[in-house]
Amino acid sequence: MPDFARDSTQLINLYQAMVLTRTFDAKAVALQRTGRLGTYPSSLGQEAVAVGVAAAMREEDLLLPSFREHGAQLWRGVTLQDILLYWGGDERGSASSGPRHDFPVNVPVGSHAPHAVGVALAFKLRGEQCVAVCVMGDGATSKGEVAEALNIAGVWRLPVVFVINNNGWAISVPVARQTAAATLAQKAVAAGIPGEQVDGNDVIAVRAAVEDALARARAGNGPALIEAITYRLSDHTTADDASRYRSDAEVSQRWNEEPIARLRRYLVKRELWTKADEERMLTALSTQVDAAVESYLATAPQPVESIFDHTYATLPADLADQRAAALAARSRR
Amino acid sequence: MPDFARDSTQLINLYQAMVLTRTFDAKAVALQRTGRLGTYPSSLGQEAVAVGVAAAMREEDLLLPSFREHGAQLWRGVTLQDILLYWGGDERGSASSGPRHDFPVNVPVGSHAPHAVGVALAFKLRGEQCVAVCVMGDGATSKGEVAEALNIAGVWRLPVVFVINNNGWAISVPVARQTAAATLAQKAVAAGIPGEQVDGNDVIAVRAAVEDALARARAGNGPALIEAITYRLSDHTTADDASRYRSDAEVSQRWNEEPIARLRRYLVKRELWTKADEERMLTALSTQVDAAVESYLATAPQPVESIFDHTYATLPADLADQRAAALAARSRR
Amino acid sequence: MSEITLVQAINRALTRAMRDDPTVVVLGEDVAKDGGVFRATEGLLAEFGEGRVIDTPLAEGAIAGLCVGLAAQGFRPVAEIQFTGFIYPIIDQMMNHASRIRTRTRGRLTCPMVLRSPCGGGIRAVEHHSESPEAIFAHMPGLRVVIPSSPARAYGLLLAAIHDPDPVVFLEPTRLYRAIKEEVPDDGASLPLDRAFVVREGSDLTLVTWGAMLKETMATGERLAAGGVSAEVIDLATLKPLDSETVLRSVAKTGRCVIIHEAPRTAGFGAEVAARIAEHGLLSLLAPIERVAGFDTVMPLLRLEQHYMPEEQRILAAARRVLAFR
Amino acid sequence: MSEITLVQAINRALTRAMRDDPTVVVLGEDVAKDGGVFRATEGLLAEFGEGRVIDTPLAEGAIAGLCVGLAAQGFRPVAEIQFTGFIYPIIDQMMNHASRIRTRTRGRLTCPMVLRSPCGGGIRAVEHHSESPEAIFAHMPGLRVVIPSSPARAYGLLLAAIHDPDPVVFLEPTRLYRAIKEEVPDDGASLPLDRAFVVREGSDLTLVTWGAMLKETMATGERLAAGGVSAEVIDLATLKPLDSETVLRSVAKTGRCVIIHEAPRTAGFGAEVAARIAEHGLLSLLAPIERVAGFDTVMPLLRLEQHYMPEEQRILAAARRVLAFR
Ligand SMILES: Cc1ncc(C[n+]2csc(CCOP(=O)(O)OP(=O)(O)O)c2C)c(N)n1
Ligand SMILES: Cc1ncc(C[n+]2csc(CCOP(=O)(O)OP(=O)(O)O)c2C)c(N)n1
Ligand SMILES: [Mg+2]
Ligand SMILES: [Mg+2]
Repeated sequence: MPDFARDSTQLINLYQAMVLTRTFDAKAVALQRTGRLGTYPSSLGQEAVAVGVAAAMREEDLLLPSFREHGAQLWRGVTLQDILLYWGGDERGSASSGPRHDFPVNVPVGSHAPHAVGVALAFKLRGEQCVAVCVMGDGATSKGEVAEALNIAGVWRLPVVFVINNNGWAISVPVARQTAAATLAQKAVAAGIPGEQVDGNDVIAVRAAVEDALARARAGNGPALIEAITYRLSDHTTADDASRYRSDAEVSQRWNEEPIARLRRYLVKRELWTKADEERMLTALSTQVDAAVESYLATAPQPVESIFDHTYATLPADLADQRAAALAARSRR
Repeated sequence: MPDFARDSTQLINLYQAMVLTRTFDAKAVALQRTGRLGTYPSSLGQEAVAVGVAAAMREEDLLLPSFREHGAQLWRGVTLQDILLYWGGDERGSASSGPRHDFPVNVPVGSHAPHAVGVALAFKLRGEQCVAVCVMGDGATSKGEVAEALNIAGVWRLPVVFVINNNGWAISVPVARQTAAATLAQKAVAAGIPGEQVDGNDVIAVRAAVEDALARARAGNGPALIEAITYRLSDHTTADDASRYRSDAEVSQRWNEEPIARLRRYLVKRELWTKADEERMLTALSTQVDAAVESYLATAPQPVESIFDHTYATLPADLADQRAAALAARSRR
Repeated sequence: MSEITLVQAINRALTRAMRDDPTVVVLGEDVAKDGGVFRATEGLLAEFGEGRVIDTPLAEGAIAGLCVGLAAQGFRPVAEIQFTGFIYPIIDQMMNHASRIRTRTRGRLTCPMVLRSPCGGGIRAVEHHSESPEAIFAHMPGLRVVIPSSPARAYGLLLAAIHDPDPVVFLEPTRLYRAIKEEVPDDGASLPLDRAFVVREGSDLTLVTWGAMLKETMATGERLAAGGVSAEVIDLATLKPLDSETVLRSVAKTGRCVIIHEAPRTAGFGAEVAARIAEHGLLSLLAPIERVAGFDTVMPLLRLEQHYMPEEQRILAAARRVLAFR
Repeated sequence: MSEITLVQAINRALTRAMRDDPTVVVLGEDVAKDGGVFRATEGLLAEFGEGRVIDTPLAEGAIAGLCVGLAAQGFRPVAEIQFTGFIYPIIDQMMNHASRIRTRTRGRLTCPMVLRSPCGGGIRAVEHHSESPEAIFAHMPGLRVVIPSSPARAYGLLLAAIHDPDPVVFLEPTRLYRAIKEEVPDDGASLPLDRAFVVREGSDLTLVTWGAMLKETMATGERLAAGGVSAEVIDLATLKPLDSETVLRSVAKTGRCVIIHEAPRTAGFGAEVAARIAEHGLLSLLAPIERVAGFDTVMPLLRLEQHYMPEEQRILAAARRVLAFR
């Protein structure tokens, strides 16, 4: 058992972070259903991956999340409001509240893997003891740029850890139709780097595996690939209807393995957590999330000209003309 | 020992095909040096890969060569003239003389791997007992689309065999700087397909390995990856000067392992081949190559309007205007 | 016969093509069991089976590349790229292979493939889901580029694209997928791939557009009509090859032209239309050409996207400037 | 001080930038030990070592992608894509990431990277080695696109590109690599990234071009001068952002314009230049604009490539038509 798992405060922190993630996800889905948020990808059932990864990282490490790591972003200090802003269609959600060096949510599947290689190269060139952590889905392992990134990370022995959130599905495509590889961890073999599987519904196991990989990378021993096996209990996003392509029976079955109840059972069994604790926590989290929603909904919109504000460091002449025209049109209205 | 290797005629055929390839390569390089051919990639030292692969294939199988498989193209019936035409800058070199279904030379490294997947899917959908054979270099294994292609071939169990001509170098980059993978054969592991290494300087071994893989694929048992280990004895192309990045000592050392002398020693030892045979063959091949060169040099140029002839099945109106203008300009001159 | 939407028309054309020609196969991410994220391929798996309706792994570059192999073998693959934000990895295959294998082999191998992709903004989608990359494809020799903007044109043009012996990039404006309904007889009749459509006749001003912007452009035409101005509206529909004749004929009549598109202005396809007029229709022009286009900025996230896409106001203002010019 | 070629000027600018700024790193296929297939990076490894001059594995998409990561971390990567025929895999990274990470993060992360690539035909190269993809990049918001056509401009513009806080695609015409020599003082002075160059003053006709075609265009200018016609020649050099002012000022003076480029005509960057004139310079025009461009065909193999690239004859004929127009 890793040291941190002997520390009840740490276990409770992990637990609460997972529950916060789930509470937030549920709220976000509700906001989308009522037209107050854009399409949203819930991380229901996969909280242990996001939280476990983030908990293993240091502040100065760098996270490159895909679109389903709300739990990791939250752990690293991104505010609930910012996450809502982003999924609500406002660029300011990616502006600042987390570590300033972390990458924003990455939507084009797998395309952040080479970014992680570049970040890790920067760490190595500067001799910094930092690691880039890139999280992606099982579907991402089919993308060529992911293979390219793994390969380059390997040959340059870069401080980067790739974590695959294997939630069983890429929208409607199950892993068995995504690849003939028996495991996704073995994708690492092609790059000559270590690959391992971990139970992605066990936040302790995830954190421990990522900590080990980070320590190796930090010590100059190169990259690693970790496949965290979990399950997508929700639809792919709020725009998806998973009942079209998978059975309820499968999903119900997987509910038995979900990470939050599992850690709660463990905490309760070890007498670290009571019903009263649970209720207190749920109330607190719900208050926290509601407050965030309120401040999200109250956020003043970006002005139209903000479309232009960050296209270049300084606005080129012809773009300044377009900006002026947009402003003029707006004031005419 | 495979059956074909007990048959002296077959061994001699393989031998002669390799020598023809080398004779042709030398002539092509000479033509380039004297301005009568474009940049040319010699296959010096790697003849066993191209010839071994082609010899393992059936006519109805489909070859997707990279730019260094002259020996395979020749074996499959592409004429010397056509190869010269192509490298001399005339599209007609890819028009017809080989099997009509084979793919033309592929220059963008690795981009033909997905074509092979599509071809193999066509074979499978039609229930044909044919196999697509895609040959690429060691450098190609770093390209994402190759990983994508291997993966798809694996999950769909397609009749396709990927052969890596591992000649040690991708221009100036040695394999050790290309990947941390201990072998290129293990690139197959990521795709869940069989991968194996073979001595690429042993034409018998190459042919046998490819024959086995083809037989498996033909029987519906899916794809395979074969890494044939050989060495690029020449410069990368006539535009390259390999002495800038690798030592003469390394190259001299590798000359000891080259495939032609090796098979000749074997044939001589088994008393299947004499000095007189060798002389007769060299004279015949040299005559054959010279004749091809003559007919290549005598080929009437394509007219300017041929630039337009195959852009679409039928020329769109605006392109017809451009063609007319080009013709007019030409007749004015 | 009932009226159907654009996405239903796509589905109908796919079904028809697959029934008529056993070499037509449909493939892409989530096209089979899920029926496509916009349901364009719904029902195909049930009717045609796994051999002809194929869910692929998540690899756009390879999807395009394997179509080249399938097509060279005599199949007519119709692949879906889920959103145009993920279409960029196919450019290499389209440019270096699909569009030139015919030329490279002097016609020995050909590439009758269709690459469908939903395009454009306006549906409050996630980041990278609202792109308009038509100009990139229109620059590639050997390709055809088609964008339908009505159910009937979607049906007829998609059938034509599938029947065409050369590769076609077929972009479907998501904003129109369910915006309009019309009757679309399933008669298997295809529309020409080299003809623009005059969708509103007029004599005072030519409005040239394609794709989703047809909606705002038609609205502008109506608005102008209310003010007594007769605007001709052209839906280019087939960008490559471009039917410049129809555009030039209209401008010869009206002398005034506004070009409207959603993609970024600079080096957008509107530039090509303007250039053709400046080359071949200059003498007819009574006023400078105007382009009303997306800004040369990144497509904003959903809160501001409606300000990025040319609004009716912007089109109208441009039209009025061009009309007022003496 | 001796005269140097364009490729030597590139090398000199790289050396200078690396000496002045330790965050500049050079990477790409064969750039280190081999010094680049055109020798643009020769000598850099010896001077700056393996940490700053890096041979990459063969993976163009990842090369661009890792530059995004390096640049976000404060480095200034200068990557080489060996030939433009292999540049297409980077489009995804340039469009979805490099050009928009500043926008996406409201300026928190930026992308000061340069992507160099030799471009164009005319050197009897192998298939896929002679492409001119500038229009594709010029359509991408958030990018800069630069093409130098003289040693001095190559030096000054490359330095500017490296200093620029945003991503730059820097295309180098191979046909000019060793065609011209001039004195290029190694003064570390950069040239503006938003100014076109009037390389020949004239009053009767404006010839607008960029890259390798400047050679034939200047020759045409001389030829016309011999016949008493005074042609102004503009080297755009920075295509994005485009300095339309310089073009419009010239056309206002001459009233006649021919645009010359090597890339395929349709949706090429010449269309944008023509469109800007049709929008903002229409009244100055005394004759239709003409574009002289590569055909809308695949770039042929080397035997016919000289017929694909606009020959002086074709430019001259267009110039004469435009001049004769009344
Ligand atoms: C390159 C790319 N292609 C397609 C999509 C559309 N899409 C969004 S998520 C997704 C499936 C991703 O599956 P996986 O990688 O397993 O991540 P998960 O959604 O399961 O977290 C697809 C196809 C995309 N975002 N990017
Ligand atoms: C995609 C791509 N990038 C770069 C090049 C330029 N190039 C031509 S061959 C080559 C090296 C190829 O190495 P390898 O795959 O080992 O094949 P080999 O030349 O050794 O036969 C490179 C970089 C190319 N042709 N295609
Ligand atoms: Mg998944
Ligand atoms: Mg090699």
